Amino acid sequence: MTLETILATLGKVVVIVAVPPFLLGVIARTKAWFAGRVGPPLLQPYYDLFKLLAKGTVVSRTTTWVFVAGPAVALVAAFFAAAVVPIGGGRALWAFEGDFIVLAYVLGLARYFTMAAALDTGSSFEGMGAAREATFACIAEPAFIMGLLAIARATGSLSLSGFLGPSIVHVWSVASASLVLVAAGLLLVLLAENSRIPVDDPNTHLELTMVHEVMVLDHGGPLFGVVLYGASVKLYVFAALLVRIAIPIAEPAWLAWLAFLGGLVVVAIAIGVIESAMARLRLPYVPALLLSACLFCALALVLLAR
Amino acid sequence: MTGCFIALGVLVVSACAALAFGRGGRAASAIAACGAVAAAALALPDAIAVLAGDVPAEVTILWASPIDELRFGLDPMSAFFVVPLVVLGAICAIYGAFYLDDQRARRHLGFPAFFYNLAIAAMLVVLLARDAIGFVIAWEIMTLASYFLVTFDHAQSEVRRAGWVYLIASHLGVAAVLSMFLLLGSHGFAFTDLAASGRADGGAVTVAGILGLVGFGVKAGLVPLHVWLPEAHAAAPSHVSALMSGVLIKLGLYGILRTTTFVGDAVPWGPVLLSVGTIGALVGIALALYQRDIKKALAYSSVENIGIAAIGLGVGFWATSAGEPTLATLGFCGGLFHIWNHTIMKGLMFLGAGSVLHGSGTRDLEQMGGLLKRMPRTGALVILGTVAIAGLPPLNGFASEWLIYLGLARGGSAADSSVGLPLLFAVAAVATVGVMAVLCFVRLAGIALLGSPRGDGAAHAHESGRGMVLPMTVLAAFAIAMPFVAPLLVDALTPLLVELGVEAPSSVAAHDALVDLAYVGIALWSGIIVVYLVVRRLARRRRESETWGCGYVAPNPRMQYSGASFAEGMHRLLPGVLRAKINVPYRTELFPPPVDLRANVEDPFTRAAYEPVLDRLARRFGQLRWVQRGLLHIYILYVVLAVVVTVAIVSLRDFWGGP
Amino acid sequence: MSSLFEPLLVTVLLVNMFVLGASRLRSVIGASAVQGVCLGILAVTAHGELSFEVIGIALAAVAIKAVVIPRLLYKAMRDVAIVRDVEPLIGLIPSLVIGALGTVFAVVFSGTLPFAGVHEGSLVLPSSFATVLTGCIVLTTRRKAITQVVGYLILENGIFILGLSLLDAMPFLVEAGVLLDLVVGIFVMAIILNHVSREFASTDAAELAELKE
Amino acid sequence: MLLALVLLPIAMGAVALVVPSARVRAWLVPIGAVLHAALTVAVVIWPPPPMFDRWLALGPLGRLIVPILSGQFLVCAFYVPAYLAARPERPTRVFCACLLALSGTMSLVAVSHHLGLMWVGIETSTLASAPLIYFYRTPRSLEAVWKYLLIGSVGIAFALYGSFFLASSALHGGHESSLLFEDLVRNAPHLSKPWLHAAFVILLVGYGTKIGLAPMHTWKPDVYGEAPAVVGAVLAGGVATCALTALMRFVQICNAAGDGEFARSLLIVFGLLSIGVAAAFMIRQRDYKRMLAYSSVEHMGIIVFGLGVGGLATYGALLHILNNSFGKGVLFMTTGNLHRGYGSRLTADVSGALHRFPASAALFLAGFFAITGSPPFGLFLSELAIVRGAFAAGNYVGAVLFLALLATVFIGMGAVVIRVVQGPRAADVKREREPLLTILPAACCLALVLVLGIYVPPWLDALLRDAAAFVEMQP
Repeated sequence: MTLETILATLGKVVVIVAVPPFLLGVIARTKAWFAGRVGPPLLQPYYDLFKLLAKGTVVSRTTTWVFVAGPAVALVAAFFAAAVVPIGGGRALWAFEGDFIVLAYVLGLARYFTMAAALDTGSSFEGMGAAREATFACIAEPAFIMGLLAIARATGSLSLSGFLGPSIVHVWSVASASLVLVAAGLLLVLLAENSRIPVDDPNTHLELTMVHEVMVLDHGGPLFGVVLYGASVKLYVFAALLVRIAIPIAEPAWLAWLAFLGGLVVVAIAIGVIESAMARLRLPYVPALLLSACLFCALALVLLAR
Repeated sequence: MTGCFIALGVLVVSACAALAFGRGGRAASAIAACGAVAAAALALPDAIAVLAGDVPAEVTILWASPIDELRFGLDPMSAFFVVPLVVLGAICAIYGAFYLDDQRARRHLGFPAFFYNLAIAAMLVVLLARDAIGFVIAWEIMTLASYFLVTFDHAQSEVRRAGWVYLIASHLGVAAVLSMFLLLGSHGFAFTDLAASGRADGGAVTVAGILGLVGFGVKAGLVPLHVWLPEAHAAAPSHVSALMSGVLIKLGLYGILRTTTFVGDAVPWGPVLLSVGTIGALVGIALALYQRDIKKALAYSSVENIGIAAIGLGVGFWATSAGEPTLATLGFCGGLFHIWNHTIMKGLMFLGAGSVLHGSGTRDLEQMGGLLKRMPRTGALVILGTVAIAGLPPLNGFASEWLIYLGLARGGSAADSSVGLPLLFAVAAVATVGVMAVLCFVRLAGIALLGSPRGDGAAHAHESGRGMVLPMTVLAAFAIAMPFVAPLLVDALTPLLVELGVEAPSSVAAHDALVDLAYVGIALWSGIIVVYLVVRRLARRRRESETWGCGYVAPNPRMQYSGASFAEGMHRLLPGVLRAKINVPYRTELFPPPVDLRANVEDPFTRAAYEPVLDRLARRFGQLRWVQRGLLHIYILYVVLAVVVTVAIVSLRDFWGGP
Repeated sequence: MSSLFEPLLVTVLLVNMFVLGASRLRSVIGASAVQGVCLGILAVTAHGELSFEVIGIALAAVAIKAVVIPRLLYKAMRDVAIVRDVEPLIGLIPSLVIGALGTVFAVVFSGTLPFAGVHEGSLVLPSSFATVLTGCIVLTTRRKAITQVVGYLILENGIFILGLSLLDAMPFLVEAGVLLDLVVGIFVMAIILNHVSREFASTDAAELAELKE
Repeated sequence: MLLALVLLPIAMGAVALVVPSARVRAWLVPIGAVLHAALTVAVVIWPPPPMFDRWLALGPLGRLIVPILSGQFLVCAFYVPAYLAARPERPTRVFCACLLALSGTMSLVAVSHHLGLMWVGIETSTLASAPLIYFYRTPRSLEAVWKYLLIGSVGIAFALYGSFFLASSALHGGHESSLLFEDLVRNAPHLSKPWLHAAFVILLVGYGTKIGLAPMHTWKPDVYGEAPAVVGAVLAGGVATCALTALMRFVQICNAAGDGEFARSLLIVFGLLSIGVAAAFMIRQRDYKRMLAYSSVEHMGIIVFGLGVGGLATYGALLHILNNSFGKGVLFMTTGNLHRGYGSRLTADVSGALHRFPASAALFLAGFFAITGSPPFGLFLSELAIVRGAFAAGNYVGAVLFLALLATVFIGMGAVVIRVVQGPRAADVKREREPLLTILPAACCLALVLVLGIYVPPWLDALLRDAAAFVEMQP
C-alpha cells in the first residue's frame, strides 16, 4: 500500500462523503435559474444538514426501532453502493466479480427498511408512498440490472470497475447505439429511484402526489438529516454510473478526475433542466415510462448479445 | 449408516410412546420432541461424515417376497438432504410441543406427535432407500403421515378441503413416480439397475424421465402442479407447515435429482429445469403478493424459492452438458445452498407466523398491526426472517441467489447468443422476482407488525413463551451465520457434484465468490450497527406525539394502508389470469345500499384449469348412472347379452381363424 | 326308441314359440308343464338300455317339472290374485320375432361346434341353446314376477336337454343334485314372491325398482 | 376329514336352529368358526387323502383358499354376537343357522374337485345367503333379495350350462367325459377347442355373475347396500372368493389345454371393464354402503385382471384375494358400526364421525387407505405385483389404464370417506361407547393387512407360489 494509493483512496472517500449534497445544490440552483429566481446558495444542502443534525425530533407514538433503522440502513446502503461504483476514471474503492448484482440488492435492502419505516408510523400517506415505491421499483430494477448486464456482456467482465473501466472505450467504438440505449434506460431509472420530476415531485406539498417524500413524512430533525444525506449519496451513485458510461476518459489522472466531477455537475444540471421543463406524470403512466426503460435495456442486451 | 438406523428406531419408538401417553397431552409432546432431538443427534454425525468425504455406506437386507430385498445407503446426495431434515425436524418438534400446548385440554395430543415423528422417520427412509419399492413405500407413508398432520383441526371445512386436495395431488404424483420405476424396472428395482436400464436410449427412458419430473414435481410444488401447497400449508399447524415447507417439498427436488441419475441426458435437464424454475419463481411470487392469509403468502413464496433452486440446478445441468465444470459448480452450489437456506428461512418464517397466530389469534393480515410493539422478540425475528427470505444481502437468502446469479451471468456473457440470451433474460427474471419478493415481504412485515393494530385480537396480542421463541432464535442464528460459513462448505459439495455428473468440479470460483460475499456481509453488518447506534444517539432528544396526518386530528387504525391496498399497485400490473377475481356489485341508485367487495383469491390454476376439468369429468361419470336404474329386467338383460355377445365374438373369431 | 328323439326336440322348440306368443299366464304355466313332460320322455329315449337309473331320472324330472312346480305356481297365482294375463314389456309379436332370431342364432352357433358320438348332427344342442334363449327372453321382457319364475324354469329346461346328451357320463347323483337345486330354488322364489305380494300389493316390476343409483 | 370341514358348520347351523336362547345361539357362530378354523389348520398342515374317489380333495389352490375363507369367517363371526346383541328385537334363529350353513357351503366349493359338486356348492351358498340379506325385513331388503336371487339364479344356470359344455368338450374330444378336475386337466390337450372356448365364455359369465364382474355386477350395490354389514363382509370376502376359485380352476384347464392366451385376453377385458364401471359409479356416490359394493366390484376386477395378465401377476392376484377379503372385512364392519350409530347410510347425514365414534371412524379411514392400495398395507404389494407383471408382459395400455382407474377410484372413494370421517364438531356431540367386540375384529383385520404389507411370511409365500404355479400349469 504505497503512500500514493493511500492518498488516492482518501481522495475517493472524501469525494464520496463531500460531493453528494453539492449535487442537490446544483439542481436547486438550475431550477431557480430556469424560473428566473436567484435561488439558494450552492452549499445550502450542507447548511440544511448541519441544522437538521443539531435539532431535537418528534416521534410518533406508534413507531418502534424500525422507524430509526430505516434512515440508518438507507445511509449504509448508499455508502456501500458508492464504494462499489468506480470513481474518477480509476477503479472503485471495492471491486469484485458480480458486484453490480450486490449493488442492486443492497439498494433493495435500503428500499426494504425505508418502506418498513414508512409503514411503522401507521399513517395512510406513508403507506401510500411505500406501496408506490414498491410498485415502481418492481419495474425499474430489471431495467437497471439488464442495462449493466448488457455492458458486462459487451466488455466480458462482470465487475463494475471492470466493465466501466477503459474497456468501455472499445465498446463505444463498436456498439455505440446500444450504449446510448443503456444510458437512456439508466437515466430513466435514475429519475425513478431518486424521486425526480417525471416520476415523483420532490418539493410538492400535497402528500397525495408524493412517492419518496411521503415515505419520510414523519422523520424529523436528525432522522430527516440522515435521510436527506442518504438520498444525496444515492443520487451520486446513479449519477456516477451514468458519467462513467457517458465519459470513458481514463488516461491522465487529473483530466479523468476533472471529467468525472464535471460530468457529475452536468448530470445534476440535466436533472434540473428536466425538472423545470416537465411536469409530474400521472401515476398510471409511470409504469409505462419505466417499462420503456426496461425495453431500452433489453434491446441493448439483444443487440450486444448478437 | 448405523446412526441413521438407530435414529429411525428412536423416532418410531418415541412416536408409539407418544401415542400411548397421549391422554396426558404435555407428556406426549415432550416424548415426541425428545425423540426427534435424539434422532437428530444420532443421524447428523453420519450425514456430515459422508458429506465430508467419508465413503458412502450401502446395506442390503433380504426380505420376504414379493419385495425380495430392501437396499439402503447414505451417499452425498442423501446426506445433503438428511442434514436439513433432522435439524429442522428437531427444532420444529420442540416448537410444536409448546405451540399445541394450549389445546392440551381439548385435543388428544398423542396423534399429532405420533404422526410428526412418523413423518420424519418416513422422510429419513425415503432418503436412505436405494431401491424403488422401499422408496415408494416410505414416500407414501410420508404422504399419509403428513396428511394426518395437515388435517389436525379438521373441524374447519377449508382444512378438510386442503387435506383432500393434498391427498389427491400426492396420490397422482406417486402414481407417476411408480410408473417411472416400473418403466425402468425391467432389470430390477435397485437404483443401480434402474440407472443401468436408464442408459439404454429409446422413447421409454425419456417418458420415464418426464414421469419422474411430473411425479416429484407435484411434491416439490413446480408451478402447474403446486395447487395443493398453499392450501395445505395454510391448513396445517404452523410447526407442521414449517416442516413441510422446509423439508417435505425439498424431497421433491431430491426425487428429481435421483431421476436425473437414472435417466441421464435422455431428458435435457438444463433447459427444462431452467424454464420450469423461472416460471415457478415468477408465478409463485406474483401470487404471494396479494394473499390475505400470511401462511398462504409464505406457501406461495416456497413455490417461488423452489423455482429459484430449480433455476440453480438447471444452470448446473446445462453447464455440465455444455462441458464447463466451473459454471456447473456455481449453478449446483447455488441451487443446493438455496435448498438449505430456504429450509432455514422458511422454517423461521412459518414458526414466526405460528407465533403471531398464537399471539394475535388470527392469520388474516387485515386484522393484524402493531404486533412488533406487543410481541417484540417474535416481531424482531419475523423482520429478520422477511429480510432473509426476500434475498437481501447480509443474510443467507442472498448467499445462494448470489451464486445462481453468477452462474447465469457468467454463462450468459460467455456463451454464444442462442444460449446466452435466455440465460441473461433469466437473470432479469430472477431480479424481478427478487424485487417483487421485497414488496411481498415488506407488506407481510409492515402490515402485520408495524403501524397500529387493526383488529382487537392484534390489540391484545401477547408474546409467545420461551419455548416458541428459542427455536426461532436458533434458526435466526443460522440465517445470520450461514453466509460466513458457506465458503467452508463449498468443497464439501464436490462429491455430490460428481454424483450429479460434473466431471472435474472446481469449486474455486464458487469459493471466491462466497468469500467476497462474506466480506460484503461483514461490511454491511458493521456499517448498519454503527450507523444505527449513531443515529439513535443523534435522535435521543425526542418528544412523543400523534403521527402526522396532514392536520387530521382523529386518525384511526382503519385509515392505515391495508395488505390489499399495499399490493394493489403491483397486482394491477400482473397478467390477467394471475389476478384475483374481484367482483364489486355496481349500484346505480341514488342512495345505494351497502355493498360488499368479494375477492376470490383461489389459486388461478385451480380456478381456471383443474376445477372445470374435474367437474366436467364427474358430470360425465354421473351420466353413466342410468345403467343402474333399478329395473330387474335390464339387469338380467345385461347378463344374457354378456353371454350372447361374447359367445358370438369368440365363435366368429375362431370360425374365421382369428389371431 | 331313438326315432322319437328328433320329434320330441321339435315339440320342445314349438312349446318355446307358444310360450313367447301366449298372453295368458295360465297357459304359459301349462306350456312349461308340457315341456317338462317332453323332457321326461326324452330322458328315457335318449339312452338305449332302460337301466333303473335312467328311469328314475325321467320320473323325477316329469314329477317335478310337470306336477310339483306348476301346482306351486298356480297356488302362488291364486294367492297373489293378480290380473290373469301376462303384460310383456315389448309386446308379444316383437318377443316372438326375437325368439325366432334366437333360434336361428342357436342353430348357426351349434353349427360351429363339432358333434361327435351317437347324436351326430342331431338337434340336441340347437334346441337346448334355443330353449335357454327363450327362457332369457321371457325373463327379460315379462313384467310379472311369476312369469319371470316361469322364464327361469324354461331356462333350466334348456340346460337339462344338454344334460341329457351327457347322461351316461354324468353320474346319477349330480343329475339328482341339479333337479333338487332347481326345486329348492323355485320353492324359495315362491316364498319370496308371497312376501313381495304382501309388501308391495302387486308383483309388478315397476314397484320393484326403488333401489337405484 | 374333508367332509368334516363341510358338515361341521352345517351341523352347528342345525344346532343353532334348535337352541332356544338367543344369547347362546349368537355365541354358537363364533364357536363354530373357531372349530372350523382349527379343522382348517389341521387340514392344511396334514393334508388328508382325497375322499369319494377324488370328488373332495385338497389341491394347492384349495390349501390357499380354505384358510382364507375360514380366517375371514372367523373374524366376521366374532362380530356377530355384539351385532345381534344390539338388535334384541330381531329373530336371530334363521340368521345364525344360515350364516353357519354359508360357511359350510363355501368350504364345500373350495374342497370339491368335481364340477357338478362345486356348482351345487355355489347354488346352495346362494340360497343360504338369501335369508341373511332379508334380515332387516324392510321392503328395500326384500327387493334386494329378489334381485339377488333372480340374477344369481340366471348366472348359476349359465354356470351349469358352461359345465355341461366343458363335459361335452371332453366327450366330443374323443375321450370319455368326466367332470373331475384331475381328469379334465390330464386330457386337457385333447379337449375340442371350439367347445372349450364356448364353455369358458359361458362359465366366465356364469361364475362372473357370482363374482360380481361388470356387466353382471348390478345386484351387488343393491345387496350390499341393504344387507347387514357382517353379511356383506362374508359375501364380499367369502362367496366372491369361492366363485373366483371356480374361475381359477377353469383358467387352469384352459392353460393346461394350451389355450391360456385366449382365456387371458377375455379376463383382461372383463377385469378392466369391472374396474372402469366401479370407478365410474364411485364418483359422487351418495351411499357409503353402496360405495363398498363398487369397491368390491373394483377389487374383483383387479384380481381377474391379474389372472388375465399371468406370470408374476397371478401371484399378485392370489395375494390380492387374501388382502382384499380381510381389507373388505375392516370396511364392512366399521360401516356397520357407523350405520347403527347414525341410523342412516347417506353421506349427507353422516359427517364428523371421528368425534362421535373415534375408534370405528379411525379404522374406517385406515381401511380406506388400505383398500385403495396405499403402501404400508398389503393391497399395495399385490397391486404392485400385478402392474409389474403387466409392464413385464408389455401390456402398457392395460397397465396405464389400470393405474388411471385406480386413481379415479381413490378420488371417488376418498371424497365419501373423508366427508364421513372428518367434519365439524357439534357442541352437544360427545364420544359414544363402542362395544369392544364391534371394534376388535376390524382392528385384527387391519393389523393382518398391515403385516402383509410389510412382511409376507415364508410359508404363506410358499402356498402362494404353489397355487400360482398350479393355475399357470402349462400343457
